[in-house]
Amino acid sequence: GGGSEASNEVRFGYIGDYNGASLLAVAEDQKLWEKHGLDATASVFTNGPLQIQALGSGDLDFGYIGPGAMWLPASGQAKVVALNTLGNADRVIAQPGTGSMADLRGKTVGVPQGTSGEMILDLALRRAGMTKNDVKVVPMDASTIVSAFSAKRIDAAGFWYPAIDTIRKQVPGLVELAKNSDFRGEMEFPTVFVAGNDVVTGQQDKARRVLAVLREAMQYRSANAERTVELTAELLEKDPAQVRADAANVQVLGAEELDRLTADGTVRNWLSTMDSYFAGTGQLERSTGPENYYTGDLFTSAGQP
Amino acid sequence: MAGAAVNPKIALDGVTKSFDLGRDRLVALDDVSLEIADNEFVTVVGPSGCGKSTLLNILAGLEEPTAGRALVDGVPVSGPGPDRGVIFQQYALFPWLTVRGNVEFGLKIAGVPREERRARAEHFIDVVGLTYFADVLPKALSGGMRQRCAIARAYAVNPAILLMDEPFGALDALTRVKLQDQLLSAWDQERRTVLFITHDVDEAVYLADRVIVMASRPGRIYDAVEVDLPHPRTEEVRLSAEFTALRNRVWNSVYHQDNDRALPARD
Amino acid sequence: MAGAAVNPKIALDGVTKSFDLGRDRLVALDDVSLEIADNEFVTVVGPSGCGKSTLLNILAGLEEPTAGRALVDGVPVSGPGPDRGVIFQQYALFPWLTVRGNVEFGLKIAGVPREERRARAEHFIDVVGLTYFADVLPKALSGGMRQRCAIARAYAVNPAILLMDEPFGALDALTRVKLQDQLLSAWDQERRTVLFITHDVDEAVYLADRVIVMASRPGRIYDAVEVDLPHPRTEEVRLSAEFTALRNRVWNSVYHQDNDRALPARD
Amino acid sequence: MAVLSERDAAPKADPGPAPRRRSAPLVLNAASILLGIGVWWALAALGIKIPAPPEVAARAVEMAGDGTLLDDTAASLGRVLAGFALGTALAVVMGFLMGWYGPVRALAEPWVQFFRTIPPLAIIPLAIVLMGIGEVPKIFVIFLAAFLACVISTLQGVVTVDPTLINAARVLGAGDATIFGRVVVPASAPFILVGMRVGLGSAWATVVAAELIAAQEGLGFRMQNAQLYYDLPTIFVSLITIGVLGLAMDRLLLLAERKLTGWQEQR
Amino acid sequence: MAVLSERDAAPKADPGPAPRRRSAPLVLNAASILLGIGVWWALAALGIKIPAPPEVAARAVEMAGDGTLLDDTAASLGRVLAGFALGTALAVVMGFLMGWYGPVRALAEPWVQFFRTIPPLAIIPLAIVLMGIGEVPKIFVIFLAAFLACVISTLQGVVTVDPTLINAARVLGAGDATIFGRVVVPASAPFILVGMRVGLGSAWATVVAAELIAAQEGLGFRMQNAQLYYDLPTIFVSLITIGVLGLAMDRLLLLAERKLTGWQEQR
Ligand SMILES: Nc1ncnc2c1ncn2[C@@H]1O[C@H](COP(=O)(O)OP(=O)(O)OP(=O)(O)O)[C@@H](O)[C@H]1O
Ligand SMILES: Nc1ncnc2c1ncn2[C@@H]1O[C@H](COP(=O)(O)OP(=O)(O)OP(=O)(O)O)[C@@H](O)[C@H]1O
Ligand SMILES: [Mg+2]
Ligand SMILES: [Mg+2]
Repeated sequence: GGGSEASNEVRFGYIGDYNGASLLAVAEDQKLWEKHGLDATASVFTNGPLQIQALGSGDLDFGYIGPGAMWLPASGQAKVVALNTLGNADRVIAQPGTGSMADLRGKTVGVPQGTSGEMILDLALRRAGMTKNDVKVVPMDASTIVSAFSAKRIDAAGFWYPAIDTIRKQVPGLVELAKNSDFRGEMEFPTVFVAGNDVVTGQQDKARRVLAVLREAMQYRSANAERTVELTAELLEKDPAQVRADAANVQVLGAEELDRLTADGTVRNWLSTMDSYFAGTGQLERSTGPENYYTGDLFTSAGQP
Repeated sequence: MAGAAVNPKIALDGVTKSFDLGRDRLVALDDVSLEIADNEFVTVVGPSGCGKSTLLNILAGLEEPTAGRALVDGVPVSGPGPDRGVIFQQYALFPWLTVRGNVEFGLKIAGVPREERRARAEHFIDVVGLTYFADVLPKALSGGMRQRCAIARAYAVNPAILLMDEPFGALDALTRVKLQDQLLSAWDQERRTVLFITHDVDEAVYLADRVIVMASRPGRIYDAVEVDLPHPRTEEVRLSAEFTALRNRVWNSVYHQDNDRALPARD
Repeated sequence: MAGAAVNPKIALDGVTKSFDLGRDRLVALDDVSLEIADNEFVTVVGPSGCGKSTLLNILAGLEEPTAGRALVDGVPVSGPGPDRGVIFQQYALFPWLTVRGNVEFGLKIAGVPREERRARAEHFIDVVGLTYFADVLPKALSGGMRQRCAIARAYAVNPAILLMDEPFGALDALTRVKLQDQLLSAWDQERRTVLFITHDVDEAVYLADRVIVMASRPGRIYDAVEVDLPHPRTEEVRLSAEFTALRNRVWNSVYHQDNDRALPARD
Repeated sequence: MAVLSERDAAPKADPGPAPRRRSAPLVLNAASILLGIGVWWALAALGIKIPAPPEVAARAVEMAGDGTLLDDTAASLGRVLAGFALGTALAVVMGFLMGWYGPVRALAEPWVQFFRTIPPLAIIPLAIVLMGIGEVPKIFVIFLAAFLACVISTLQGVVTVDPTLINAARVLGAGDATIFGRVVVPASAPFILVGMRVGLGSAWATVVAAELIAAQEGLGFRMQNAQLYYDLPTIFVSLITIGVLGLAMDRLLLLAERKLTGWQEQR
Repeated sequence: MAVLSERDAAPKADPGPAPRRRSAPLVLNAASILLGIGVWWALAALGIKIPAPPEVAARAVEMAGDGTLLDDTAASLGRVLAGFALGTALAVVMGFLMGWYGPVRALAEPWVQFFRTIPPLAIIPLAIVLMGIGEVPKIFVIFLAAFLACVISTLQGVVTVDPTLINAARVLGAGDATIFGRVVVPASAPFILVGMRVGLGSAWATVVAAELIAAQEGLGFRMQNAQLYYDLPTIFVSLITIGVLGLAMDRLLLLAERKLTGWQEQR
């Protein structure tokens, strides 16, 4: 792969859901790439770590990851060039009749390891004064959680929407014991755009133009929520209702808002909270520090003519 | 020991067998009828490809006639059984069993107890002269030794009917004579019914009560020669004038069919 | 056409071959020396398992002697080659090729052009009487027909040396006589060197310039009988007193070995 | 010079009809598939959370209508065909080299068996590093799966070829290349076909993993993508399409098998 | 009554030594493995992001020291052994039933080939619904992989058994069960062993998927777990352990093969 400083080509990776695809759908529709003299090709991926790998091997320039993969840029494997949304889709769910987190003591709890589902479970347990040792945690694949919970093979799970909707069809009485918004201020679940390390250092101008595209798309997304859902559904070839439900569990961020949050250090706080969380799980041995992997200034400067 | 017994042990009744050759159908046996009495020793000679093996396979229950019936003890043949021992033209030894294993195979199935099985196998391995090779796999045997192993295997189960397809074809003259005599003396004592295919006219006459001469195009019975030589057959019988006369009679029967066949055009 | 030619076409020089039987080693050939002149027709007879096929395989280059050397045209045999045509005891037809395909196989390898290949295959298929079955797979052939197909395959490549392992063993008397005569007349015209294994003493004498009698335990050459019958061999020769004398001479040679062998104790 | 030309000429042809092809297997195939769909429907009805057949059918119609299904199928089929063709072709050649040349086998076999135990998912990171995220690594992963599934079978096929057939080819003048093409490949066709069938299954089973590598379309990609929204009907449509395509290609292989191994005597 | 008892008795035994076993393959095996490690080291040194051998070795020592490696190995080995044993055993029986009874084949074959194309990952949700999250579904997934990989091969083996061997058993009185145990299984041993080797590979390759089902330990679990942390040395240790165990079990199968198919004439 390697960089293409001179050219205007941008290779963008994303995941096929509202978080991952909405800005690209807008940029496409509003011809923002052309406007900034860029020629973008977007490739869809099914997870974040694969994109980080493709960034590392030079096969991608930019990508999109969710909160569960944030430790990868934190360990220096890529740069976070922009925040995108704050996730609001994660839940701790339990079988009907469960009253509180404390009721889960000794019960079987399924969790897809290394995802935001595991993060919310950890937070909820900690808030209830428990640890993972107080329940029987079984690591599982996301699709197996759906089957296992629906078949009542597990008592609870750290999981997310829209997959929970599927389970609810089978287990209408399932209860939600915790959700992201319960931990506002304590911890956020940001989804972000990432870039290869040498893209940020070696191709600053191109990076700035890409960020300009994202900023304008953010503006449009904040202003035209419903239209964005439609555009996203079109790009993903999905039912708009599905995407709308997905979007309902997301708090979108605007460009100016982000500039502000970056300037006042909020973003850095969010990121270092995550760093320490990942340090606690053992995923992150040593963080390079948000100031080294989050290029907030570049994002802000991309908004200035 | 006439050809048409009242209660034949084996009977073929208008048996026809044809094979699909793609292009057209080949009639391997055309309306063959034959009766073999209990304890009769019948040999079959005939040109290569005239249907001898096919006839034997039908009696063994390994092939079904296209038309007609094959009867054993008056009952239609519906499949193979240990009452009819078969020695195949291609030996068909089990390559993963030693000579002993092959010979014991049928006895094991029959549930013969270990001791007796051993002894019986030993005996027949001895009869065919493979004692030294009892624990050797077929791949280490010569052609003639394989054939002898197949003979011992068939003898061991002591079947009421023996169907033998050129059983001595791969044996040298001396071994052959010895096994002929052994077969005859066993047959004298145990009174089996034997159908024996051979290419050796001398052998056919020497062993038989009756020699069936087959012809091909289509496969059919061309002639049947009663052999009223005395028993037991000895070297003396083999040198007798009667033997020579019968032998020539059979030879002519084979030659003759050829003569009346030199005429038709090639296809 | 004496046994010890000055420049023998084929020479075995103190060839020993032993096989590993697990328990112990079996000496299949023990210090066998033999010279065959160019254009000589040698037949080999001997009891089953005496090492005839092993000897042939060594000449064909398919087995290596444990000791001693095999030479063809004075050059040590290092592997098989199309100069030495082989007819195997077990036929070894390619089951996925038709009769024609089998016969053409060697010609294709030799790069014979299509037209000529066709014609030559056709000819030899005709010689062995399989014209009607030219397009049939081996599985649809009778035992004797398979053997004839193998004969045609070996003839077709027209090798300078023919190594034949009981090539007519599965054929009826008449077919056999015809193929014997055909082989002799081809040999007369084309002067091939032939090594021919058979169990039929009459056949051995009828065809040969020299009959090699082998003995077993261990496999070795027991006797060699020069056959100075006139050529071409005819039915008349077969009925001559000289023929009978030679035939008996060979017979006795086989019988005799057996007699001096009845003595040793069994193992 | 047709020594035996009239021997088997023009056997009487039988005008009777050839036996009809049995259509029973197809009927049973269909019955079996219907039964399977019935079980699926019952499972869905019993409250196991899988979509029922009509729901999946509706989604399939929808996906066929907007062209997704066709595009996905074309994309995956192309990858599978390329990977499968390359993988099995290399497997046949490697199988021959490994079976024929001891050192090649000694060098290659540990790695073949080592990589067989490694799930394709684990290969993907390395494939990306070495080959990027285009079509090449996708086809490579499928190729590897097909190759590894097929090579052991062809190796065994080569090792199991009857050595007398190889000898027969060698005495007709065949070199290693000819023996490979004209003897080993046809003789081990049953093994090669097992290898291809197993390889075909592996190739399809791996397409899902392969399309993790930044695929933009394809049945495996669609399946994973649908997992994001837990869109079970779409997952089922993709799975079933994969299964049906795999089945169809398998039937083609079976047809090829019937052509290629028809020479075998089978039950 | 030893007609020929002295015939082949006590061939002269050769006191010469049996040929030594060649140790060349083992040396080459080792060389090949060293070469592979060399390539790996070179790749790592060339800057491809994989850990170098010493790093992995250090991690292995660490994991061996704290007992993780042993526990993981024991857990995975148990699952693989159980799944593999059940899968191949059923495959042999099903292969026989499918090869022997046409309707069984017609009913089962579409599903076998259908499920072969479906990746094990897709089976897991259903396995959980039906079998929970204990050991049963894990073993089931492995069982299914081994079964599907093995059954086609044994089916082909059964179909390919030389029918004359089956006929030979039938005329000796064998019923279907005996034929299965004493003829079909040994005769198709080469195919069964291919099936088992392929099945073994599949079983190990599937252990990673199987241990997605709520495993608490096991090599596959450890690998996935390490993937979350991008802990490449641990991933490599798990992968290599899987590969080495697979290889060791494969060698055992090869030993078994040598015992079971030693009767074959092989190159
Ligand atoms: N399975 C088969 N398919 C087609 N044709 C066959 C089959 N088996 C035998 N035939 C044909 O039937 C005829 C008779 O065959 P059969 O084996 O009975 O001959 P045979 O008399 O035993 O000959 P031989 O003395 O050469 O063994 C032959 O022409 C042969 O080609
Ligand atoms: N591959 C082998 N392994 C072990 N022993 C063998 C092998 N091949 C042949 N023998 C033995 O060598 C001896 C000679 O065998 P060979 O096939 O040469 O005999 P033959 O003279 O051709 O006999 P026949 O007339 O029965 O064909 C036999 O005792 C046989 O058991
Ligand atoms: Mg026959
Ligand atoms: Mg021989």
